[in-house]
Amino acid sequence: MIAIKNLKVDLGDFLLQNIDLEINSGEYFIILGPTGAGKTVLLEAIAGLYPVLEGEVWIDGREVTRLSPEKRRIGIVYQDYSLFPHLSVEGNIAFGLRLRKYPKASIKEKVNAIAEIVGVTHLLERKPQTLSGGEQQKVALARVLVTEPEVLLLDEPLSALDPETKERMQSTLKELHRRVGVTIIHVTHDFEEAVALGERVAVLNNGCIAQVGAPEEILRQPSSEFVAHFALSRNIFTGKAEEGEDGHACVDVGGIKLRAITELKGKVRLSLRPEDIIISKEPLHSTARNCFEGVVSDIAHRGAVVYVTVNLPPDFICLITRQSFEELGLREGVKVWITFKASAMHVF
Amino acid sequence: MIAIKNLKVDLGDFLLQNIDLEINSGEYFIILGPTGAGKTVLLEAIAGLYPVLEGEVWIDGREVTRLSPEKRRIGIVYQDYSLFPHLSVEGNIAFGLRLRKYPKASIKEKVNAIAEIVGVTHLLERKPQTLSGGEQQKVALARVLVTEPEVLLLDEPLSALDPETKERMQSTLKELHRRVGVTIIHVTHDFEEAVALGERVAVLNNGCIAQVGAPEEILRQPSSEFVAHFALSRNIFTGKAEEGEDGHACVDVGGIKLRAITELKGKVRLSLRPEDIIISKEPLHSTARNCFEGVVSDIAHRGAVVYVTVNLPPDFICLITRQSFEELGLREGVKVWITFKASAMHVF
Amino acid sequence: MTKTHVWRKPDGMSIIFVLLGVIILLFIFAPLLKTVVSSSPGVLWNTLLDEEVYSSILLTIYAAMIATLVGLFLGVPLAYLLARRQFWGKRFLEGLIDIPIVIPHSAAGVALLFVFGSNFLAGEVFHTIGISFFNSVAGVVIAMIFVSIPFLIDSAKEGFKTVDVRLEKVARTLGASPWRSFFRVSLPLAWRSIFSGSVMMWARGASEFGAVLILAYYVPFFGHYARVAPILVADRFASFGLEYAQPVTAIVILISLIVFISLRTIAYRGEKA
Amino acid sequence: MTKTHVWRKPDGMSIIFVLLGVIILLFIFAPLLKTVVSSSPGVLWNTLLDEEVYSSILLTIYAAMIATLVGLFLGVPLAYLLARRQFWGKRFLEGLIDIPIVIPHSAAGVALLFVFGSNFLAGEVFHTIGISFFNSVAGVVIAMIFVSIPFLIDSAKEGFKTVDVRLEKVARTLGASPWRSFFRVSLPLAWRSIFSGSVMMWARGASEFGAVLILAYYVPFFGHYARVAPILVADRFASFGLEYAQPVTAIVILISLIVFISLRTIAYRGEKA
Repeated sequence: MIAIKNLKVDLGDFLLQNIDLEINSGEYFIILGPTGAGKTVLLEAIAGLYPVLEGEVWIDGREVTRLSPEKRRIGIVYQDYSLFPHLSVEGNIAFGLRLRKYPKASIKEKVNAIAEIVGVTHLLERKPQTLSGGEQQKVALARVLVTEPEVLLLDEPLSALDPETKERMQSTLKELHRRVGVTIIHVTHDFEEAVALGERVAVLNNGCIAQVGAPEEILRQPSSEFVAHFALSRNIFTGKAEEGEDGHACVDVGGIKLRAITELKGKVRLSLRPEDIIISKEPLHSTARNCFEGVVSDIAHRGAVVYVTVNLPPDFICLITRQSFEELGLREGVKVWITFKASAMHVF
Repeated sequence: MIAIKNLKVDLGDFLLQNIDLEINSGEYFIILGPTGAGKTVLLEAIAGLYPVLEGEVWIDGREVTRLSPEKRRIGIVYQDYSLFPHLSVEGNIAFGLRLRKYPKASIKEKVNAIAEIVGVTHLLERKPQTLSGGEQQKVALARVLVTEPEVLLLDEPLSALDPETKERMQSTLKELHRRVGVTIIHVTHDFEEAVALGERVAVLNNGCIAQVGAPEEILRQPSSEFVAHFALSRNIFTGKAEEGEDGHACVDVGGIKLRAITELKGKVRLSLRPEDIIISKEPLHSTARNCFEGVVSDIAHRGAVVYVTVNLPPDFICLITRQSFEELGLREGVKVWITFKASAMHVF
Repeated sequence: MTKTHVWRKPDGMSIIFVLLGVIILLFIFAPLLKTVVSSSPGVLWNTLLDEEVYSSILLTIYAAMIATLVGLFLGVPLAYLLARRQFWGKRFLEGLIDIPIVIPHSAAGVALLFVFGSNFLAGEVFHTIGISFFNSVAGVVIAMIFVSIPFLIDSAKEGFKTVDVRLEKVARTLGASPWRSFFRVSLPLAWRSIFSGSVMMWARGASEFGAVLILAYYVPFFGHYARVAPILVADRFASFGLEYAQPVTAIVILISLIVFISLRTIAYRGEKA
Repeated sequence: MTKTHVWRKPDGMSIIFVLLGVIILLFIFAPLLKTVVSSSPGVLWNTLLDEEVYSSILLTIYAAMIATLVGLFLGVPLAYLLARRQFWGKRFLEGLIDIPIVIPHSAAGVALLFVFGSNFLAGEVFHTIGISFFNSVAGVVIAMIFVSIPFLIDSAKEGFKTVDVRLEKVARTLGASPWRSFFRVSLPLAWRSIFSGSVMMWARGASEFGAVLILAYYVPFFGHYARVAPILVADRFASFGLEYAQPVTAIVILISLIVFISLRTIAYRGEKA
């Protein structure tokens, strides 16, 4: 377990302070906050790379606040991957092992094993500059994982990737976390990323922790306007995926079964953007595969658009235009049908 | 009129060649192409800032190929705006006039007039570094417009702006073009931007012009795979907007009337993303305000999804999942209903 | 509130690096400081009033200033070309410009005499218009330019490189001729580097000993004969020994430091670190 | 295919700038070239065989090399600190490091003698361990270090600045001590700048005249007495005049150029322009 107690760090312009966090062993923990909130500095303070003003950092019951970084067994992967440009991929991955003076054969074996796991075996002879962003990312992960750290810090690891690679790397990270079982602290400014990966999320704002909790908790019970701003625009559900009819997936989210497009089985989460939901008075028969009856439970006006919460249960937050809203004559307690395409849902 | 005849420019790695373009006086002309296609260099060659290997540039009947840039009456606005950091906003705008040794009073008057037009009157005393991206953009426009160029070259003018500012600056550009009547050559890699602003578009690929024509032409009759790649994913229509019932807008696109959300009147264009259209066998009654019957005229399989073209007329390109496609039993000639939300359409 | 970092034992490398750094700084400044403080202010003042000393200092300041002005006129355009144009052999040319720094200064003096001596080509040309370089202020200036112009060219070049070439292009399309674009955009935006290069050039020129010794040891200057300060120091040392050379050395070091530090401060004033 | 740009009249500014650039290049190279080609290869060869000349050249090369090695040991750590640490007065300190360039070299020699002379503090300390700086190779080395170390420190500092500090941080978390991180990451990545700074330091040291003249005019060197090359040139000129000083000047310039250019070429080999 990692415990951060009352940490205070000088960011130049402002202070990161009153940071109290407990992160369980093997947890995938997300630190979520806007750019410039001091997320990277917080990571570096945990790793011992940035001086702290006050407070303590504990790992598995030993205090490491005064320990130098090379003795903490904490790995870090920066946003730009920071591969050593003067070494080959193999040299990068073996860096930590060579420092520890492992026998040559053992280094070779370990490097090959980890390269296999992250899928960079074919790149070992290359120089980092010749790799794509996704490949560099994987090499950076291999380089740190081969040293078997107790904690892995990821600094916006996906933000420099194009959308497609990003999605693939999300799966890679999830898979790695499952296989290696290392504790991960992952910093991001992207709520969707936080929800897709994090078991728990800490929201950081203005140098302070605004809220800590499971993604759904952050979403359903935001503790402040700031957190709500990050969370409001998303429908997120936890459910159980199984084979549906016709080979497509079916996700049970407690009461209703959603038709979705996914290869995943078992416990999954899915998200749905409010603007992708159509509200009608009658059920629709269409290419949209999901159509359910529910009760309007909340209405929030936002200028030209209206957020309508429809309870089936669970709650679905829908975004419609004011014109549609008026035409449908919606008010709380009214029964409506909601419709959305299977492809509009993101399952993870 | 600007005529570019058989222009050839050395880009270091490759050549920009066989460039033949005729751009009418007062036209808003777009040069569209991927990053690194040599778009900026083409602009600089037109302005006389980059040496050409072969070919000619004509403006209003005089050949300017050998003329130095200050004698061409061609203004340029770069992507990063390139304001003079050692001068105030006022000094930046007055730069060209001071070079021409206009009387002080006349300079003041002209600067104020153009500042009024682009809306930077309140910024005149500021230094460029203190301005936001959108403000810098406007100052750069004012600086070049005050010298009354015959041609205005815009180098990716919107790509450095956040989405909101981008939309506002699009309107500003359109408005300026209408008011000032200058010929504009605008370079971009964004098809949506090209469609929103351009009267005609030239698609540039690999140093050659792939196609020249009105945006709809590029869209409906792409001359090559490359052009189709840029254009395929969009439904774009030209129509006439008028007040509809209940205060919402109604756009006549030749045969059918679409319900849309817009303040614009008269001739407009609108775009609609294929994935925002639902296909069904029966009409849907829902919050989606547009529902029309049509005939499937084309089917294109793309892995897990299918592009279905539905002709009402006009043609609508819809994106549905393979499962939906199979469930609906679609084939060419089948009658279907298409449904999309008023808010899904972008009117411009 | 005072910020107190959580205490961590400074690592061995930092300690050793700081120690080595202190050694090198002591090595540079202990001699200068010791020389300056070894004479009482009174002695220094009397030394300064010695006509040989003050005319020597005036000659040095004056000649280095002329050298810097010539350097600005000739060197800044070259710096601009090097910053803006790409051509074959440019990297080699840039290396060549540093050569005056690494040529032994006495050899440079001899080489200059070979061209500017009154019975050689360039010397004769100038001789017909009444300028002689051997044992004259012009000779001092020529020697100073030779050894110090690389500092100005390098610094001005770096300055011009930081000026976005698009600013010049925009100026051109707004109606500026190449000259106007240079004087209204490039020069004002690069002035800080040019100025700080000029300071280096001036200071380096004023410090020159070897090349001046060969070319213009003793020169007529405003009705008297004078030597540049570095030569005066060496002469006093050679003729009268360390003790007697000390006050004039102290004065020369002090003046170098004062002028150099104040001009550098002006050059960087208002710049964010 | 030969590329032929559409012809446009070159603008007046370019023409004038190129002319001014050519003037300055001629001014720098005409003297060097003229000196070098004025003697026949035979005369140069015979001059080189003159024992006084070759021992002088060997002394110069040797002493400058020792100076550079000392500079690497003492200066590179300081350069690293300046590149990595922020502290109050850093800008001022960086300015101070350039001071040896602008102090008159003869004054620097006198100042050094004031500390390292055998009857002064540091001199006495070293004297007890058998090292004397007055008229000794050690004195030559000390003088060379003083005037040339700023070149190495500045260049190494710029080199370390281009090494992303995150690479060092990553190395630390991978288990490297500060030393290991320095030697395995920072140093290999900055070596090009350090090497080219060393070349400048070596060449500048070898060219030093004034400070060496004061401190170590004539030194015992491998059983003979020798002067550094810049002093030899000046002495021959002073004793025998221009004609007689020419061959040795030519040799010294040639050797400076050859060593400097070849080392620079090594430093930049394989680097993209």
